[in-house]
Order: sequence, then C-alpha cells, then structure tokens
Amino acid sequence: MKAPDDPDDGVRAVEATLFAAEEPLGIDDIAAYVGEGVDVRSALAELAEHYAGRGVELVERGRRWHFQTAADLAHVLRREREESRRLSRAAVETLAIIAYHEPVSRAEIEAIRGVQISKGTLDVLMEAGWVRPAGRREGPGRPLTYATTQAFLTHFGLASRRDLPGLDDLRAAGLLDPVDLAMERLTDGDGEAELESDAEDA
Amino acid sequence: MKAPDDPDDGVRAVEATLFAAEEPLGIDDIAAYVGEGVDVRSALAELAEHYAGRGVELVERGRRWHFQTAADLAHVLRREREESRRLSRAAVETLAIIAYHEPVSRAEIEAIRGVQISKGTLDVLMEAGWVRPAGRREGPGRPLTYATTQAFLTHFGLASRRDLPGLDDLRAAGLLDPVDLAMERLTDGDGEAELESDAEDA
Amino acid sequence: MDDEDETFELVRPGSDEDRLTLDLDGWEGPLDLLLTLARAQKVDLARISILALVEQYLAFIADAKKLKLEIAADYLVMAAWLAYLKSCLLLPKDPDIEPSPEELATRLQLRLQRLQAMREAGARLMARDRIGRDVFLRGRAEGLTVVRRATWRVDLYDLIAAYGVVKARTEPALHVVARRPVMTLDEAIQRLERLVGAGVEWTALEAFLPDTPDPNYRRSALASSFVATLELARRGRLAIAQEGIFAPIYVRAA
Repeated sequence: MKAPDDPDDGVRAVEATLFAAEEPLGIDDIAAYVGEGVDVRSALAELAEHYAGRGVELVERGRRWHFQTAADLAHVLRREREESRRLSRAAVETLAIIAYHEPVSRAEIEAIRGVQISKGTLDVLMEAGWVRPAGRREGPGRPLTYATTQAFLTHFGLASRRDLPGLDDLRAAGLLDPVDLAMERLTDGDGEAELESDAEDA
Repeated sequence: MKAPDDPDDGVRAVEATLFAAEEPLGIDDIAAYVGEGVDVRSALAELAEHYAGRGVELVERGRRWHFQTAADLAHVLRREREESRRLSRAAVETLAIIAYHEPVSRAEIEAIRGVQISKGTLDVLMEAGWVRPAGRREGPGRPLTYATTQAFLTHFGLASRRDLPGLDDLRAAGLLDPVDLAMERLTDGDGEAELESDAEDA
Repeated sequence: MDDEDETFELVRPGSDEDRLTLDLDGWEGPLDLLLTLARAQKVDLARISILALVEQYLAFIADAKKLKLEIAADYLVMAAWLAYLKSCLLLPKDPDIEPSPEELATRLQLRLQRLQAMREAGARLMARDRIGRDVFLRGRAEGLTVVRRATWRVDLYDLIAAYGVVKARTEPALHVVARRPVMTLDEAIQRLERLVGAGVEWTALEAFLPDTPDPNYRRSALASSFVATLELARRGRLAIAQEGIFAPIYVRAA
C-alpha cells in the first residue's frame, strides 16, 4: 500500500502531534513529544509543503505551528455571520496602536487617539489574550507598557510582527514616530532627530 | 505551485469541514456545509486514500466520519514528566508513624500525631509505593490498617524495619528535644502546605 | 446643514437613530471628529487646509449647540483652541509668538495623520483571516497529555526526625519550663515590693536585682523588675525617677 512518497515516522509523529494539540506548538514543544531522533524543523517544512493547497494548512505564527482550515473555504465553514466578539472602535484602534508601536504606554496610546482610554478597553484586549503588560519603562513615572501576545499573532494570522499589514510603509512615512519627533524632522530638515519616546503634546 | 494531484475545491471543502467539526459527521451533515455541487461520497473516498499511512487518518464509525491521529502514534501524544517534589511534613510524619507502628489504622495515626491527617496524605504515600493497605483489624469498626512496603525499605536504605532507630537512639541524637526540633522547623522554612499551628511551642 | 448630514452618515454607518437625538457620543473625542471632518474634504491629509477644517469644526459645534445637543467639555476646549489658532493664522505674522501658529497647525495635521494611520491599520487587522471567523482550528483535538510522575524527595533523616517531632509533640515536656532562666513578672513584683519595703531613699533599680552568675537570668530579672516598677508605680506603691534617657533608674517607696 505504501507509496514511495509516504511520510517517514518522524514526519507522521509531528503531523499527529500538531493535529492532536489544543494550541499552537513551538519546535521545542513538538520535540518533547516526538523524541530526540526526529528533525522537527525539516518535518515541519515537509508537512507545510504537503498541506499547501489542501483544505487544511500548516501555518507558523510567531514561531509556533498549528493546522487550520484554508482561508478561502471560510464561506463553507462560517456558521453564522455574526462575529462572536465584536470589538468597539476604541478597542480596535487601541489594539492597532499597541501592535504597531509596542511596547507602548497608556499615555502614548491616549496621545495618538486624543482621548482617554475608557476603563474597559484594555481589559477587553487583555481578556481576549491579545495584549499583555510588557513591563515598566525607565523614566519619569515609570509607566507600564503594553505589547501584543503570541495569541494575537495566531488569531490574526501573522507569522510575526513584521507581517503587520502596511508596517513598512507606515515606518517609512514616519507615521509611527511621535509628533514631536516628526516636528523636529520637519523643522531640522536633516532627518537626524534624537529619538524621544515620551508623550506627545496633549 | 499546484501539482496535478492537488485536490479539487469540493474535496478541500469536505476536508476542512471534517477538520473543523466538533463531532463525527454523516454524509448529509457534510453536504449541508459544502453544498449541492459536491459529491461527498467520492470526496471522502479520495480523502481516506490520501490520508492512509499518514499521521492522521480519516475513519468511518457508524456512518459518521472524522479525522483522528493514527493509532500507532498514540504513544507520541503522551509524555511523562518526572517532577522532583518535597514530601509535605504531614506525609513524612504519617509515613514515620506507619513505619514505627505498623500495622496501624488511620485513627491510630491521628492519635499518635495529635493532628488529623488529610485525605490526600495516605494517597500520596500509597502512590509513591511506600505504604500499602494491610488488612482490617478485628474489633469494633474493623478499621483498615496500613503498613510499609519493600519499596519503602529500598528507598530509605533499610534492610528491615528493625534498622529504624529506637526511641532511646532518637533521644540520644537529640531528636526528641522539642525546642531544638521546633527551632529546626522554623529555620527549615520550606513552605509547608499543611497547616499545623498547634503543639509547636514548647 | 447639508454638510453635517453627510458627516453623520460618514461616522455612523448603519445608524438608524433619528438624527435629532444624535449627540456627540458617535465620536471618540474631538480629534476623531476633526478627522471625520477632514476626510470629508476628500484630499490627502498631508495637503488638507487646516483653516478650512477649523471653520468646519467651529460650524459643527455651533450647529450642535443650536440643536441643543449635549456637548462634552473636551469638544468645547478644542473649539476654543481652534478659534484661537484660526485668529493667529489670520493675523499678520508675529515672530515673537512661540510656537508659531503654522507650527501648531502642522502639529494638528501630524496628529490627524497618525490617528488616521492607526484607524486604517486597525481596519486592515480586523479584515485579516481570523481564527474562528475565517479560518478554523481542529474542532475536536484529541489533546496532548503530560503525565506527571512525582518523585518524592525525602531521606531517612527526614523520616526519623519527623518521628521525633511527633513523639516530642505528644509527650508532655515539663522539664523545659523548669530549666528556663527566667524571672516572671509576678515574681519580680513580689520581690521588688518586699525589697523596697518602706524605704524612702532613692535606690538604683539594679541594686534590687538578684546576685547571679547567669547573664541570661540577670537580663530577664532586669526586664521583669523594670516592668514591675512600672506596675507598682501604677498601683501607687513606689515612685520612679530618671534624670535622662538611658540614665540610671531610681526607685523608692511612695
């Protein structure tokens, strides 16, 4: 029965492990299950190729791997149009600001949006598991900063933060720099501005 | 990128549907997802053949279909992890009482300890393989008694229970001096889970 | 008013509320409102006319007031600031004003650009193939199991020491108390009361301490006797005198 292109047992073991897993696994996690003798990295490459173009695909999200259905089959699988968790506009903007600026303090988020963050906004994002506190920044007031999580990458189908849509363009246009810095650039004209991460004008 | 043997969209839709399904699906269930145009039966046959010999298999049980990891890989999906843990003080005391007084009932252990033992304590000792049930004692209530095992002797490097130091030996070694012992326990400080505030102070 | 109609539509797509009941809740603050108005100019934010935008904002607020809509304070603060900016922009240039109105206008423009950029980024993020909406994980994953096997760390010494503790705990240990080199408070009170008697001479407290070679007992006696003097003084039995902090303490019968 076995065709010549049938997978070896190492590949089969990685395949089964990822199929059975309830959450995305890193290479080390997989290795802990399949054992020493298996080259997990090359098995993953082989599997990704094998599943490409099928109804189920192997994807990497922030150095973790999982199987998911192919995006173009969404119409088949979508049971209801309604999104289970519909984010408020404030939450969407806040999430985008954190993702594109992380680590970023609350004051910086508020400076960009021009309004205070209402109480529930960050909570909702943290509850969804997309945002986490990312330590305090050295400096006046030692503000707490926020960053996105592994689950954020997984949920939004990003292999890494570099995959954020339009990230390079935004960076090139200076739109991720604070207003003060952009102002300095405009007035100096030489583009050599000192990086100042602290809050913009109110 | 597409190889000639790549699946058509009908097969892909059936594949994705079964992958995402929360329970095994009958042919009608699948058809309800993938729509009229798909020959579900032949798609299933194609998928079953495709997955044969892989780490994941398509199986039919009572006219319902689902994916499952290959049976021969079951051992991969579970792994053991050894955790070195410190035995709680309650467990050590209970073990010591059993060793010195076996066979001994739970009520007797509690009488000797002067403190009740929690449900899990004996379980832990039996799970470790050091204590075994040693029959019921004739008398009121016919209580179950406990004794130590060969594994207990092996672990503690004892040829037999007679090798345990007697009370005189303990006294000579200062192990019956309550002040010293209380001090030792205070400085031990390994965060006992069991709360035993009574009877410590001399 | 026609302009504003369009604006309401822009901001609140799908809103079927009667427009007369609209207030400013539809906007996430004055910057958001400004951005909406700016986008109605249908030009690149980089080339937008700040002056025209200011006019629009002020007109909008004025209309909202006419309709007696509730206007939050921060919208009014922004209106006041924009009115100031407008007057500065229209007046002849005054080089002494820092920052210049042009700089303020540019800053406003930069802020609008940044908010706009993040709004678009958020929309693109939400439009991605998201798990549970567009792509799906395995519905009934078997799950991976980790079997934890505990290996217990305990040695023979722990065992016999534990037995010693149990025995010590359940056997009465009276001898311990008797051996303690301690003078109790009661003892000290009785002793001091007896020794001071009716003596009216000021006498150092130390003079009343027992003659003992054991420094621990002496320390205990000193502590107990000191507390005893306080207690006896409270009862009106003796008087205490001390010239300064840490100076010798004197007592006599009261």
